[in-house]
Amino acid sequence: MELTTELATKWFELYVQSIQEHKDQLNELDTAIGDGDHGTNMLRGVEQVQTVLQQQATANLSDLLKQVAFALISKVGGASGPLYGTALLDMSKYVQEHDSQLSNLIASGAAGIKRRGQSQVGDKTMLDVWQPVADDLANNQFNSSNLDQHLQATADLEAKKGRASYLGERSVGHLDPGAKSSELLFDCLLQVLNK
Amino acid sequence: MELTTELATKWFELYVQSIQEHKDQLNELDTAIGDGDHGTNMLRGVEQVQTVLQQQATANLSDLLKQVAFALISKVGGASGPLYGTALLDMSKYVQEHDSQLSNLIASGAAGIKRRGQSQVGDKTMLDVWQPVADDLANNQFNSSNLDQHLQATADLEAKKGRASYLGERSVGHLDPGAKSSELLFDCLLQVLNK
Amino acid sequence: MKKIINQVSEIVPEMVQGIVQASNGLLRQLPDTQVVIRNDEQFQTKIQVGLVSGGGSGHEPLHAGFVGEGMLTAAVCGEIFTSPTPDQILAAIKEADQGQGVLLIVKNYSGDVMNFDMAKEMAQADNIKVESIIVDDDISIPDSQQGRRGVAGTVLVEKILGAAARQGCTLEQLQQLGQQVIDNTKTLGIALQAATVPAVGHPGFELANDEIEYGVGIHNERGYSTEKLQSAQKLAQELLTKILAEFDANKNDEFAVLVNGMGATPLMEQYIFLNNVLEELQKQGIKVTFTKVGNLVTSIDMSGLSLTLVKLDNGWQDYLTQNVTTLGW
Amino acid sequence: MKKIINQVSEIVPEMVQGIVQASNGLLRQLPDTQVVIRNDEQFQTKIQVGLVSGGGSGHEPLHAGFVGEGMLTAAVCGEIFTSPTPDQILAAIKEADQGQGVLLIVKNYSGDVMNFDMAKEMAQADNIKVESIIVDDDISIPDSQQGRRGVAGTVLVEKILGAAARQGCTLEQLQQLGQQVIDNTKTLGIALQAATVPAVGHPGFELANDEIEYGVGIHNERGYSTEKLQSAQKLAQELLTKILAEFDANKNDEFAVLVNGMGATPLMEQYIFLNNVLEELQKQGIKVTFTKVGNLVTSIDMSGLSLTLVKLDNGWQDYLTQNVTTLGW
Ligand SMILES: Nc1ncnc2c1ncn2[C@@H]1O[C@H](COP(=O)(O)OP(=O)(O)O)[C@@H](O)[C@H]1O
Ligand SMILES: Nc1ncnc2c1ncn2[C@@H]1O[C@H](COP(=O)(O)OP(=O)(O)O)[C@@H](O)[C@H]1O
Ligand SMILES: [Mg+2]
Ligand SMILES: [Mg+2]
Ligand SMILES: [Mg+2]
Ligand SMILES: [Mg+2]
Repeated sequence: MELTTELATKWFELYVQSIQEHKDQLNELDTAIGDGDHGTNMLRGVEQVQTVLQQQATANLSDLLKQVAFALISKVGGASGPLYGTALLDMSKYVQEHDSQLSNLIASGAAGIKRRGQSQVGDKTMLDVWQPVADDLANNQFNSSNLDQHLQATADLEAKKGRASYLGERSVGHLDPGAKSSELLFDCLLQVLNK
Repeated sequence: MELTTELATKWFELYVQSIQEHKDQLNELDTAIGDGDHGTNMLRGVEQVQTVLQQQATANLSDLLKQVAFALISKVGGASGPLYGTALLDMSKYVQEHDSQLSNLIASGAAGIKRRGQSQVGDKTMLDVWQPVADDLANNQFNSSNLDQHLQATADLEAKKGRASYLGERSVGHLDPGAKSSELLFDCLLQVLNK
Repeated sequence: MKKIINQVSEIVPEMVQGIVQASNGLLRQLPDTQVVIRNDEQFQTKIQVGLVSGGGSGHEPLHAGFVGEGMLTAAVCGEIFTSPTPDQILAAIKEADQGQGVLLIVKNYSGDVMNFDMAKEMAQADNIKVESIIVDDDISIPDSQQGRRGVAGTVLVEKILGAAARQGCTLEQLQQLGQQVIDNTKTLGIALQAATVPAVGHPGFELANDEIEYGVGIHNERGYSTEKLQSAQKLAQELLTKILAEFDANKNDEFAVLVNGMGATPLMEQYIFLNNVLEELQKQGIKVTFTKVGNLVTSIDMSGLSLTLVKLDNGWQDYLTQNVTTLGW
Repeated sequence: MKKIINQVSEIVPEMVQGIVQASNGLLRQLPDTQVVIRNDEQFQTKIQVGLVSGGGSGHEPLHAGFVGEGMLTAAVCGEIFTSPTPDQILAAIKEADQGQGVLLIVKNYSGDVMNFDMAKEMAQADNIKVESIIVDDDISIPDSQQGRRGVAGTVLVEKILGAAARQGCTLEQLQQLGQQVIDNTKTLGIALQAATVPAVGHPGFELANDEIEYGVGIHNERGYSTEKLQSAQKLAQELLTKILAEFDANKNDEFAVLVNGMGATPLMEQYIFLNNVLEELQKQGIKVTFTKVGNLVTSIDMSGLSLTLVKLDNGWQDYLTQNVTTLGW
């Protein structure tokens, strides 16, 4: 499946709304095992994404991804800003250098998170949604129920990266906030693809 | 009436005891309209006076008064240290230059307080005990009941000097702590004279 | 009471030892006293008028933190909130005197004034030239017989005189300059929470969670009114109005501004407050040529701050700006 | 929550404006950023490697208060307890670069590390020579994948590197020196009361009136245990034992000691604590050649302090002692 500029624009428009709606939930998840600001951080970012989307009507896919990446990088701060930003920046580069196959794109995004965060699958981070989604896409198993399962699976993990890792075992039993905001992202993608 | 070295020694010995016994009461009076340390300050002083008395057995009256003055000056601090110290220092000088008449001595002490504290009778300070006692001595009216009256009279005054003066009218209704410690001093003198 | 201390009675001597050791050899303590004095090389080699200050402890870094090249020669540390005794002050004077005389910088409290006066008389009897000035910058109480209190402005007096003394001013010049600075220095403070004096064990007075106290002193004295907490901007306007009313300033005057933290208020709030103060002064067309922010004259662990304005005369801004080597400036 | 502020969302920009204005022209703010950079004459005339640090706000005077001649070139101020973004860091790097390259001093938190890393990559893409070092001096958590946190020791790293950069060291030399200093810097902190993050409005965790928390971070992270409050002497022994165990020191080693206040703890307590620390070190025959005390790396209005030891190498003591012109050192 190919990602087009049009699809991507709709995808990010939906995501802006979704973060606005879920800001408090993300803050709450982050209060339990972090510092309580993940929703606030992401909201600062998507507000800037909205501005970019309004100005970027004619951009090609690689440029669009880059602009969204820059918006997130320059407004989110904290840990999630550079992670989402790197993921989208790497996707933008991938489009420019290779193709716009969705499964390849998300895989390159996941690789970006891994590289930037020095993290691995199982560390209880957003990567624990990105990587399985990339795999699902490659195997034609990208659907709502699988997506939800990936998110829920983060509850059982002990955090090895990010602020939650200071809690050690006490991080078990909670969803990872970055995994939740990633689940929201891919839920928006599903909605766009299914239209 | 003449003050002798022997009388003075007994007088100050009694005063050391009296301050030890009344320390808490003096602190309480100072808590109401000051900073709550007048008993603690005076105790630091009389402990040093005790040391001086033990070492000064053979001194003449002027020297004895000077040593007691130095003990108070170097240990009390705050406002009361220099005031008691100056009173006794001026008494020591008076003995050296004039005579050892008790009424003259206390009058010179009161004058010293006035000068050091830039205070006047009626300012609600220790001077409101020292000055009337000097007058009583001159008029042969130095007795327990008059002494107590001078102390009690400080309750009605509004403080014009010292920390209590920051309270303005709210200082009325309380005894002045320095007046109380002065009343204790002259009460000891009465005991010594009446033996 | 939650404090990192040992015995209450040992607070001042242990603290003074800490101060001296924190100075990496720039300060030393006079034996058997709580006097802290310069120990830097220049002090041995360059002769000037000595500057001695002191008072009750609990206002750190004042005064010991301002001893050093370009500021004070020595500081006398009394018990907490209690004036030091004349013998200690005299010891400081004697060591500070390099033959050019010594100026005493005294905050206006009866205990301080009297103990420093006695020490001055004792030193004069020893043929040392000693003069004193009395700092009374706090405008929160009406000018009475007792006079106004000496508070945060003291540090600016010490800074200006320190630079002037280093530059070679005589004792008489310094006394005169000091009095001029004092006459042009006005301070007003607020508290969000009272200090806990160690010997007492609880805050000196209680304020509700939304209340502040206007016009506090630096010894837990309550101020002139208790009000609801306002924004930094409103607070700045309120304090400025009261302080500016004390000056008869004209358009060409230049001012120094000091925002002083009381001990437990973070720099974050002090900088925000400064920003509002300068905004307001600019609005009113009042020129500021020197600013300073920090915990300089504290009241143990009081929450709050004070604002000081100095109407500057010729050269004072330069004196304020010059580098010094102290723990606290 | 009782704070002297205006809108919570405006705290950082208003504070940064305050900091710049408090500097009397020694600092300036890069337009449209929360970057504070040197503005003194020497910066224009004397070329050296740039030193850039930054991180979440709430640790004042760190980092902006350490920008100036002899210390940092620029500081990037993030939201409270939130890493700044790469574009702001990049702006700082560009202005700090004088053609000799720029060293980034980063505290070890994933947000800080990643944002500074991205800025580094962006700058390198612009052909600016940039390297970075990660400070991880906090020994309260066992060394994990995530690594240890960067806390108060950061200021000593900045001081040593600042002096070395001024002296003309190259980027590579500074990076190497920085890593050596970090490897020899160990910190442990305690809290008597947690900080109140303005956006949260109440203390981050609760401690009873006789409890302290051992091993806290500088972002209200709880530590490894909650204990009864002890005397300053016992506290000093406890922290020293844990810190000294991290060094394999021998009798000839020399140490620097930093007692750092967390924001609401008065200097009085910090000096008493230093006195106990030095007493204990002397008992153990451990040589101290540099000491520093003060609120340097704070956690908003937390009560508490941290103790840092640096095992000194050749010349470091000199770097620590040299004068600088900053708001906060
Ligand atoms: N090293 C890392 N690798 C991958 N993801 C990480 C890493 N560190 C943190 N995260 C993600 O970032 C999320 C937290 O983001 P956020 O709260 O915005 O930043 P901060 O932790 O700086 O407050 C975590 O829930 C986790 O998913
Ligand atoms: N200017 C003054 N003249 C005369 N007596 C004074 C003056 N100032 C203070 N006092 C006396 O000193 C007493 C307070 O002494 P003390 O509590 O030991 O000192 P401080 O006020 O410094 O704490 C007052 O009760 C008053 O009698
Ligand atoms: Mg977070
Ligand atoms: Mg008193
Ligand atoms: Mg007192
Ligand atoms: Mg955060």
